[in-house]
Amino acid sequence: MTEALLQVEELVKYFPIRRGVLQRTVGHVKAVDGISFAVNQGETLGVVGESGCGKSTMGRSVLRLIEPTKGKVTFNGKNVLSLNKPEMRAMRREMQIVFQDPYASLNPRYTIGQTLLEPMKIHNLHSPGERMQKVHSLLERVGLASEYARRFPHEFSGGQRQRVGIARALAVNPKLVILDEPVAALDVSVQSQVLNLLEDLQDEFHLTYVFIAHDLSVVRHISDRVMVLYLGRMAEVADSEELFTNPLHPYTKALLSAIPVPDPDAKRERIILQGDLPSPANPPSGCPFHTRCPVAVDKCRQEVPAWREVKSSHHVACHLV
Amino acid sequence: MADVLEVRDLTIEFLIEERYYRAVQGVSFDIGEGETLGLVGESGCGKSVTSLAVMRLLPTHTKVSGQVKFRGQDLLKVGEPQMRQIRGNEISMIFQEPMTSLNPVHRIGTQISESLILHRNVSAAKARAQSIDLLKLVGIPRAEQIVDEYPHQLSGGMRQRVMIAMAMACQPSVLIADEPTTALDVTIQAQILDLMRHLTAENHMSTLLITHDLGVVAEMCDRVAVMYAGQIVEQGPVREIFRHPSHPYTVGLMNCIPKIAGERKRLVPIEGNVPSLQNMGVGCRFAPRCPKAMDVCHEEPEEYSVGTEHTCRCWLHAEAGVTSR
Amino acid sequence: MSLSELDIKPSQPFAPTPMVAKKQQLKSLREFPMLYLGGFIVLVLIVVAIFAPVLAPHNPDAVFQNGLNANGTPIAPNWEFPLGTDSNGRDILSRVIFGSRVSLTVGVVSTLINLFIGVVVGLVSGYFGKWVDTVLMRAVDTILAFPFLLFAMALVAVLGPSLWNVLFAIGILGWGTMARVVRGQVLSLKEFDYVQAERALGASHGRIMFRIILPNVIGPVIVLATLNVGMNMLTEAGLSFLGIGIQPPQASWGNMIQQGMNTYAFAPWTLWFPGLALVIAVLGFNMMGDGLRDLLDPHNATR
Amino acid sequence: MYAYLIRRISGAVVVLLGISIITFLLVYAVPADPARMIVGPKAPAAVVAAVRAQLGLNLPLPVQYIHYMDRLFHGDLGTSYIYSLPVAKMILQRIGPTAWLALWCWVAELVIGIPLGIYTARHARHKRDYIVSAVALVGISLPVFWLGLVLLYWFGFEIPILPLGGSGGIQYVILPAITYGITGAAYYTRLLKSSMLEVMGQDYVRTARAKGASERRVTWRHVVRNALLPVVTFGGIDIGYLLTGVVLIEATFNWNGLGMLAYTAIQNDDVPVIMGTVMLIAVGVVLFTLLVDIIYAAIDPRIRYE
Repeated sequence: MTEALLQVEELVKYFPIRRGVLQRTVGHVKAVDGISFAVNQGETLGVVGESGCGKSTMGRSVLRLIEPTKGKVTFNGKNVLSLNKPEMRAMRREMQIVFQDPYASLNPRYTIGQTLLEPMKIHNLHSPGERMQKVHSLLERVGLASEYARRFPHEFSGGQRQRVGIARALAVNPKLVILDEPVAALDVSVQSQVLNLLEDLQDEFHLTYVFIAHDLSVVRHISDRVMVLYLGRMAEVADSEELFTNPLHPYTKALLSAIPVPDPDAKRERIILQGDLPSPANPPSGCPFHTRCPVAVDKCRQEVPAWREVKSSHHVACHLV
Repeated sequence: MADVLEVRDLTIEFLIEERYYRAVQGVSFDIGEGETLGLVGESGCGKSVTSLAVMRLLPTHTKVSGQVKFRGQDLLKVGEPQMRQIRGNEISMIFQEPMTSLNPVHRIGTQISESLILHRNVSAAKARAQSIDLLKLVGIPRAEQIVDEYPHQLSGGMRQRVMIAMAMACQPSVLIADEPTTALDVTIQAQILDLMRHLTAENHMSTLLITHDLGVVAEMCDRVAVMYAGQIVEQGPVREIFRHPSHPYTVGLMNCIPKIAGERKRLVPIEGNVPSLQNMGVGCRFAPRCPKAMDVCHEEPEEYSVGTEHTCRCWLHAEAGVTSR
Repeated sequence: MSLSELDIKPSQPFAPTPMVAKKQQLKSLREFPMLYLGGFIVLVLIVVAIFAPVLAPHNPDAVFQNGLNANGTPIAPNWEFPLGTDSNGRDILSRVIFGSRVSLTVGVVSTLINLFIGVVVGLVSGYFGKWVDTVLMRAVDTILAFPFLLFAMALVAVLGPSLWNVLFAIGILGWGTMARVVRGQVLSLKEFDYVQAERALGASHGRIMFRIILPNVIGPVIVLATLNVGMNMLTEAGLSFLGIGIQPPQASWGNMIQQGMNTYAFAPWTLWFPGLALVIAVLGFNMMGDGLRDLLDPHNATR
Repeated sequence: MYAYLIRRISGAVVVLLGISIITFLLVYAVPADPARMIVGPKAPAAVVAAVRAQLGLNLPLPVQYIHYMDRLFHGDLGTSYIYSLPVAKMILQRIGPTAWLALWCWVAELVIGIPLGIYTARHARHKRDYIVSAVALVGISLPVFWLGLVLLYWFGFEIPILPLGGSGGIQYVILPAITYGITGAAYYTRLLKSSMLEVMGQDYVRTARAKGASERRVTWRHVVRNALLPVVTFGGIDIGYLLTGVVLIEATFNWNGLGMLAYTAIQNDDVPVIMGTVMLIAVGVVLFTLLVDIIYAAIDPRIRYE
């Protein structure tokens, strides 16, 4: 196994809650509360969880789009969080992001060409003469006609815009791409096109992906390994096949059983969790999942479960496993 | 099984920049007593518009033609006061966005009571008591307190329960649910779907469930109608559709969704994009994206029978003969 | 001045409708009659102001021997003095024509000052947030809490009444609304993923603020600025009406109305015409601003 | 909610401090020397110097500011150079008439503006809407002093049914109130219209219709109720604006109020009076904004239960 391209250790992001007269900090939204993982070169790590689990915050903290509260992010041997501004700017060539909303992620005043030239201008890549050629080849690579460079985002469908968003991320030849719900806003027929494109690009450019999504089927499809988050903490990490066939954490089990399956004859045991997701501003004591867990015992309310490797490369945080 | 709702040849045209565009064309379906019909399709296929047309909630300047028969009475022909007696009373509706579908300045109880006061002519006190019962019915804890709270104090899942309580208030015979779980998390979706399944079964309600999720259809529906670009392209009992999808679009849809179990395969996408309202083209609307397109597809196909109660709008099945509808 | 703020809701960024898409629609006079009518009035106003010496039949400051009746009252409109004369026996038409120069100069230049301060403060405040935002917004609250007209009066009184001081006073005091609107727009824009994408690419703050955010707030800013011109024209006229703005004999519509106040009982035209000129000019800018807003409103595009 | 209110109040205090500093500095912006103004132009330099010392004008600026604030808290706004009267007393006499006038001006705005706003919103994109909107635009473009004079000409002079200006009871209020109402109502009309149109597009309005509520019920119970929230905010801003603009109304109708007091003071370089009135009006604006925040908190449950 090669050395990890991205190594995240004990990443924490608390958003202060300010109240009262002087806007004193009275508490924290614990969006990300101690997440550690490593992604190897060429691998896809899927990150799943429901709203409020911190998956998006985590993605943006790794890139320092949000400044993390604590933790260590090592990329290609460099400590990302200790880089100064110019170093960080240079580092951004290596790590890119694709956003969820294809309507909000492109500047409406820029043509597609301008949007794609922007990364090259910022990092002073290629000679100005070559840049346009690069734009055309990027467009063609993501399945768009090169004459689209002169058009504006509003002339395109969601799927096409998402292709442009992907092209923008690739314009700087990154090693790592964080995909933040890249297909969630797309229709199913278009979603599959984009998923296939992402797979092809990964093979061609040896990309490493962190794929953030709430849709488990999509994550299963694209990921080599999957990490399940709940309220800013890790619940379970395992190889994709292992996680989906042999989930250990009660939350993972419930999550898997809750997905409606497109087969009217599928006979499944369904675990319906009671109650709502607790607020990350006031997470439960002990195991964060104990309030909804069907098998919780006293210990779960008091003690935070340790993060353990129960099988080879299958980690879980649960007292009962 | 008597049909509670019969929709015939429903056509809806929107006014955009001084021209009318057809958002829905020739849509026909029936929903029997206690039956759940799933209307599936991608965004812009006209499924939500269809449901709003049944409720007559489309904006003015929209042309609606065809028939929407509720227990034999054509809703497109009744007067507005009469229609108001039907809305929320005989036919009620829940929407996709629980966060914005409740009025932020009125208490939960007031909003549920509104239907009761409008249709059952009950006193405010009685309406409040019934609202509490309804909140309990949809599984809301602390109903006595929640009834006096405001929407922003509740989570999305709770708000959707309130919406369901509101829809159930007058024990309607038809429930229209427009993407009721799309905005919710998976585990909350499971709760809401479970609740809806129980309530409709217990009250013997007919349901029109609009969704883009084939998984939800498979779990909830008795029959399915697949919509593409304003038309129903395939319709039939849920098992038939999943076992023997006939329309290339339905087949395409089933192949392009990643599976949660079984072997991982490369997805087979449907190429191209959903046509926009302004350029629908002629003939079969799916033809430009269809892997099996033929010359004849330049002409408009009709709905052909491909099995028991199973119809398909595709030239591939033309030899089976036009359905009686 | 905070009134016009409500014309623009900061919660709704105008961003998603690019100007380019609109260019093809500019043809439709029927769809935006306000814009065209207002634009026409503004154009006429500019032409009148520039060519005032050519267009005016008389010297605006000349006191005519035959400009007063025998009993010393102003002369009613006639062929020689189309809009009559004032209490000094000067030609009202010529004075109205020359008055346009004052109104237009003060209206436009003071708005440019408002615009400059307001955009910079709003942009910096919204983009950097935190304590920068708190400090700047308290300053904006303070300036908006001040009785604008009284303060402008005091300032002009201190500096001495002249065209440039009036213009300066209005310009330096009236930027609060602009700053708030720009800040609101920036706050919502900066959460847009395309701004985040720019950060992810490693763009500098300056590049993001001026090349990405600024062009996207320009729409509402133009609308507000247009409406602001009309407002500032009204303020100038108000100051001149109170005798604190433009000083006679220089003609300003405001000081002409003040003069008319003393003569309207027997010579009402001395009141009508400068007032009408002012109303039409302000209306022109307001119509143009309204029209521009409709043009840039995303709701209109998707309708 | 208390935290929200305390935050608002503390914000207001900061603004008030800012206001006091700026008004304080105003003295130094005015070229007139206070000591010279008091003793008169002919007094010898030694007397002027003595008065300067007596007034504390030789002290460093921050110290003077502290003294100024101290006097302010004791209700001492200084003495008018011209009338040699306490400014506080002069202002106190004028507050009543100005408040009376401002109240009616505001009522006129609401009475004209709000019904028209509801009307245009309900008939949006119809001919009736266009006509009202056009009239509203003209209203906004009217200079208040000119309209006032025009109305005076017609209803005080040509058809003499109302007094030709001056301050006093209700008959004196009618014309100024109508004048202000016409020029200001349009803002309420436009705001309420756009706010109502926005609310009409909200999902919860569709929910109300789906419940079988009539158009009238939808409008009043669901739309107007929500659409009025921004109008309340504007009402507060507008009262501030009214207090500022009152000088023009007072000058036009020869109404003996605060505005006229400030106006004459500015013409006479009577700095303590200018400071006093500007200060008072600014405080009034801040207090009304605060009042609106409180009202807003009371009517919007999203803030009430924060």
